[in-house]
Amino acid sequence: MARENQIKQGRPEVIETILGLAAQNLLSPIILFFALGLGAAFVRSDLTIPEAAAKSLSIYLLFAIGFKGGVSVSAHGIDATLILSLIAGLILSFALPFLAFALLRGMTRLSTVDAAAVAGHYGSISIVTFVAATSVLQSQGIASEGYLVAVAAVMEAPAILSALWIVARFSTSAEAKEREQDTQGLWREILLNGSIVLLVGSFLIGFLTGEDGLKEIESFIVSPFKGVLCLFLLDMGLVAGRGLRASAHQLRPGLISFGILMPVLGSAAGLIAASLIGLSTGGAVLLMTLSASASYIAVPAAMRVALPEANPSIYLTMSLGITFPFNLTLGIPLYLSVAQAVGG
Amino acid sequence: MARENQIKQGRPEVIETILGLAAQNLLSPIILFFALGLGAAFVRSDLTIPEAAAKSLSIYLLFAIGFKGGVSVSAHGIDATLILSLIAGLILSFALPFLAFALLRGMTRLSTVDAAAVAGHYGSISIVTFVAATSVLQSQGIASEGYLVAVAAVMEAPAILSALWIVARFSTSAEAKEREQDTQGLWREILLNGSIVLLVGSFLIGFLTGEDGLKEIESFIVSPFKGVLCLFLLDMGLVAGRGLRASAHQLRPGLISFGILMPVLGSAAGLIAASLIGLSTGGAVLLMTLSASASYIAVPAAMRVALPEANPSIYLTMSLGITFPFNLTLGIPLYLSVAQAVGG
Amino acid sequence: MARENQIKQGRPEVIETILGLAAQNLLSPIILFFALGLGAAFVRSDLTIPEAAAKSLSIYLLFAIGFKGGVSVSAHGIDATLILSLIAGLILSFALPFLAFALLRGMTRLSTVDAAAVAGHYGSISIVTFVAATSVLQSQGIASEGYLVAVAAVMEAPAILSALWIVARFSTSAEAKEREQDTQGLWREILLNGSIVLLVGSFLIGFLTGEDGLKEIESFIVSPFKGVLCLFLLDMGLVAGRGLRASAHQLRPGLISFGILMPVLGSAAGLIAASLIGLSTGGAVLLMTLSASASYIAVPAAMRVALPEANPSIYLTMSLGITFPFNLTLGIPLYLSVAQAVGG
Amino acid sequence: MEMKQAKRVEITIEAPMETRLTNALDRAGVTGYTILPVLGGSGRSGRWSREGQVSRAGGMVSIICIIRPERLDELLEAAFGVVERHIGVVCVSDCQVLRAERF
Amino acid sequence: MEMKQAKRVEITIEAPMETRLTNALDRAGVTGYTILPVLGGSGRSGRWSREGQVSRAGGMVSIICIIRPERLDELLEAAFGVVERHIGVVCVSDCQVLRAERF
Amino acid sequence: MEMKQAKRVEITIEAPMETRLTNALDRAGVTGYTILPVLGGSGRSGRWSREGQVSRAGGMVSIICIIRPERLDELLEAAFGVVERHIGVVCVSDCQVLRAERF
Ligand SMILES: Nc1ncnc2c1ncn2[C@@H]1O[C@H](COP(=O)(O)O)[C@@H](O)[C@H]1O
Ligand SMILES: Nc1ncnc2c1ncn2[C@@H]1O[C@H](COP(=O)(O)O)[C@@H](O)[C@H]1O
Ligand SMILES: Nc1ncnc2c1ncn2[C@@H]1O[C@H](COP(=O)(O)O)[C@@H](O)[C@H]1O
Ligand code: NA
Ligand code: NA
Ligand code: NA
Repeated sequence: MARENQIKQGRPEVIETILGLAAQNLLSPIILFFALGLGAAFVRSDLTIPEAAAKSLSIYLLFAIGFKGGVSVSAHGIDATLILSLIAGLILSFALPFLAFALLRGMTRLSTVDAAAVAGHYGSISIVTFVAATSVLQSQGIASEGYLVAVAAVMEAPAILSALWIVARFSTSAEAKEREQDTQGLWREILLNGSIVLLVGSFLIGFLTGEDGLKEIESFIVSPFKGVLCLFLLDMGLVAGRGLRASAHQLRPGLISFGILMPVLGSAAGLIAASLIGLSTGGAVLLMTLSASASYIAVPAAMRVALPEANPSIYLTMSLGITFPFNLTLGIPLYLSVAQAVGG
Repeated sequence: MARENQIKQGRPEVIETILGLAAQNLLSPIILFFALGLGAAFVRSDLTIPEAAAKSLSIYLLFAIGFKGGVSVSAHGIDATLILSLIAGLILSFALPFLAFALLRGMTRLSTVDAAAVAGHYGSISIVTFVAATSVLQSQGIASEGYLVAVAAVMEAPAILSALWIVARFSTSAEAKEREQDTQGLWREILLNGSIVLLVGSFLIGFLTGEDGLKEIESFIVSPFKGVLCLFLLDMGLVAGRGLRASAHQLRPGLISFGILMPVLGSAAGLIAASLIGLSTGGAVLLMTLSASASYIAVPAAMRVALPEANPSIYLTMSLGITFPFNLTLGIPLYLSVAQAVGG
Repeated sequence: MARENQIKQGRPEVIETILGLAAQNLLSPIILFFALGLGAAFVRSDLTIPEAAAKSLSIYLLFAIGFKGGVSVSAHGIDATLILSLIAGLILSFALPFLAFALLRGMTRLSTVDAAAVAGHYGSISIVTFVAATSVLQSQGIASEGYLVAVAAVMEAPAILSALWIVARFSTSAEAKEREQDTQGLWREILLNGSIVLLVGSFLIGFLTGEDGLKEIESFIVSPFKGVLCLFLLDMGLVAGRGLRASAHQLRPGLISFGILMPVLGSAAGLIAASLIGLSTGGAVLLMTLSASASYIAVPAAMRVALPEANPSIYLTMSLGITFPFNLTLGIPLYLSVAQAVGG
Repeated sequence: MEMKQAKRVEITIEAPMETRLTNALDRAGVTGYTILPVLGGSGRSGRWSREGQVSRAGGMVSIICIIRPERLDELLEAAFGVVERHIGVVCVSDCQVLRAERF
Repeated sequence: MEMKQAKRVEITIEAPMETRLTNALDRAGVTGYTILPVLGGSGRSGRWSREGQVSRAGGMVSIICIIRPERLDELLEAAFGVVERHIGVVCVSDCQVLRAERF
Repeated sequence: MEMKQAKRVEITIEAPMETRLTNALDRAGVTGYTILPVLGGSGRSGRWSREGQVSRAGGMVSIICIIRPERLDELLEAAFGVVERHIGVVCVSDCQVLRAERF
């Protein structure tokens, strides 16, 4: 007992906070439903959320998160940091793939194309991770800038460009030419992909209609939100679990380490950006989470079109099977503690 | 400033009210999500609401609107105008296609069959337009008769009969005979189509269970209603936008003018009927809206079976691409102002 | 009037209560929507709930009912009767198919395989019937043990084993061998089937997160529950009605009588078990309802794999077309009255 | 495996005509068919896609019918009566079936 | 375009049997197939339709398998072991494929 | 019934490539095709199933194209340009069509 106390006192306070937060976080229904999905997939249960339902859940999340972000901006007004945050998001999304690519070349034996494809995912973002972070902030009573939803939208696509640029740098000119032809039309597809349009559109509508608009649809997008999120995370758990089961043999230690190291480094980059801009602690946590998270919707689709020779099971497993659960369980509490330690 | 005031005073008050209402209406989340859908379709975003989700949204709307209508009738009791309203609905639905057909022959160069098919759509109704009108009334605090939901149901089908009758009048007897064979079974299909059965069934259940029943399911059908409507209108916007983009070349000026003139004339017919029956101002607005709106669910399906030679892209574009947005944005505020001017 | 009073006084009080409850029950929106579905199917309306929507509704129900069950156990604590109830559920599910098989051999001319397949359905349970009983208890203000949700999960599968055992007893050894091969893997499929995993998983999560967890997702799983149930029962009505229409010719009087007698006998077995365990009146009603109800999800799927020569239209029609509506309308009020008469 | 020669008929037709076609097939004694959903397509009446249909009028289905060769004409006769005035495609190919007694 | 002769096997079977069938195919070394959803159908056991099924037992799927002609018998053997006691249809036709090295 | 010889081309391809393929077909003058949904499958890149995809990148579709025999090469040329670097299957079979003037 005495010894335990000693050890406890020996631990830096930050780690304690992280563990406390993580423990609390791990017992939230959201995480538990993700775990249920993972578990059901591992034991090969036939539990599935119908595809149309999963798509509808994600439409609901984008609709609700976008709208609420817009309302919050309309309530607090546009300030200078908004523009700066958007620019920071752009730069982070462009830059992080290069960091990821360098790490991957050092830590793993992936081919250039596979490494570039994976790198592209880590520059982009996962909106559900963002939502989970928002929900942790909320439960801790920490405020954040509403426009970070718009930053999330801005960060979806640029990383794809970086990934393609990396590949182009390393391919023969013939291959690159062929690829260029294929990527005709890809840009409009990426920039106008459904999730971005819905998120930005809902954000603008929320901004235009403000608190009055929110009042009209509050009982659709605010009160049931957490429950819907539970179902969505159940589905994510199922998908991640099935992906992990199918691709477990490809998960060399180097890849796994990357999947945990990269979000931590990404969050550090996000923290620096947040400090430079002057975001609130909550805002810093969200920008860190965005930087730390990896895409599993927009980027994979773009990669199938532009880099079909990259192996989808590698990038999907990394993003959904390693980094997503890491962020959800340990990452977000970590980012929060660090931001509080730095910011407070 | 002085001049502006002068001009302002010169304008009839009704127009001012319409414009005020329209401006207010245009900034409601419902309209803005419709616009988002239109916009996303125009820029060729791949945003889509899964088919099953869109069908579910429409089942929810019919369920909720029917039930609430029934409860409201059970609360206020059945009065003589209920029967009269149902009869008026029947007559309007039968008669409006003849007006529409005459206009189309005058204003456009559509073939008999195409003109008859379009005409059939304008006798029938659009339940979402009806819902949007209800929601405008609500936000203005104007009461209306709950049984107009039943009138909506009654108006769905008769227009189809008129359209077929018009075609029969103008076709050779051989063709007409063949058609008759095809329309065997069509009647039961139309009268028992899912939307009518669900709307009328929910209405009756709402009527039977009354306020007690409503209390049990209120937090499912009342509070989230507007939010669901937003998603539904997003989908309608997407569909209308895609239809318009695909069929823009068929939209001659004559057709466009018809798509705006016809609802206005229809609403006038609805207003006359409402005055004769003695509906409240709110009820008059709803009957006007029903008369002004055009079908895009029941009638197109019937036309594909009974008049396959009619071009579906014409009638769907007219109904969904021209008249629906017109009613949603300008039409309903117009009908409300006129009804208030006449009724008040 | 005097005579009516006399007759009324002549009736045993229990019957009066049943009829009163049944009348009240018959006017609940839940039952009326089931009736609407039945009616729509009988008149051959094309009203359908999209498959993905129906699956989503059932996922929602399992999620909500499991979670609420878990929360209620965490609130009231685990007591000795919990274990006893689970054991009782196991025994009932194993035993009831033998009773059902004996009755079927006596009352109908079904083949061994068909009779065994039907018998298997009656040992298992219908979660919607359970939910309907919960909802009747609620509206009567009668409490019940939350862990009966777990008993429901436990009762899903054992009956399948009994059905297969019955068939094995009566088949030649060659056939049985072949069957065994087929049933390899069947067990893991049954025990890990989606409904069981979701129900048990949600129960555990509800138990772990308790009232705090419930508060977070209350407005998703508690307030809209009844409304969602209405839509689900509309779908059940449609499916049951279409099944009945297609298989009406197979419904000999013997089968119909069995479909009503068996649940009553099952509920008696449930009542005895409940008394032995010492469940509350509400708990007794729920255990009676579970025993009385017949499966239409887990068992049919297992039967198609393990007993493909059994006619699915017989067991589905019995379970969904006869026993489900009987329980929903008359059964539950009957079980409630009996439990009150015995328990009070 | 013993296989028998048969014909595979694939009819793509608008969804509101589905029941009419299957009823016509039933009347012609053709009681075996499988209905596949269609996501979208293109033809003389333009492109269309299921996602992006408010109206059920817009969708199509594809009906596959495997039949003994000698019964093909009857089937086509029956199908043509329904398809005739409507958009859609009828395509026949040769195939072989297991368990020929079922057809 | 260089094309090679192949066989196209189409197996329509109840959904709960899907995994059993694909596992049997895998065991027989057949690792290429595509699974299509089925909306409804009709056969000796009557009409059915996917919308209007509470139970997943009711649905069917159609499994398309393109295979080199010399491997057909193996495939049919494996499939027949699963399909034998169940309802469903097996239909084989000739076809030609691009990129023959994939099969 | 008067029938005419035709070719039935079935291309199974990843969903994100669908528009590219149909655009290529359109450019090659092939304006008639039908798109079927695919539930799952298996191939050299492993098994997959539609339920259990977060990303729309994962799904596939099957495009059926009925065409006059003399136009087959053009179609294959166009399709191959798109399919070449991607996973997927192209399978051609003979068929006969009613209302041949439509193709
Ligand atoms: N050549 C074709 N090959 C495959 N499907 C076709 C073809 N032509 C038409 N279709 C299908 O039939 C529908 C109607 O065609 P159409 O009558 O030409 O407008 C199209 O939307 C396609 O789904
Ligand atoms: N001749 C056929 N052509 C196409 N599909 C068939 C045929 N016969 C049966 N089927 C399909 O197989 C299922 C079961 O058939 P059965 O075993 O005859 O009841 C049917 O529901 C159809 O989907
Ligand atoms: N031999 C085959 N028969 C039918 N479909 C196939 C075959 N091979 C591949 N496919 C389909 O094409 C997809 C990609 O195949 P692959 O490129 O081999 O990974 C698979 O998931 C299947 O849906
Ligand atoms: Na990132
Ligand atoms: Na109208
Ligand atoms: Na039971």
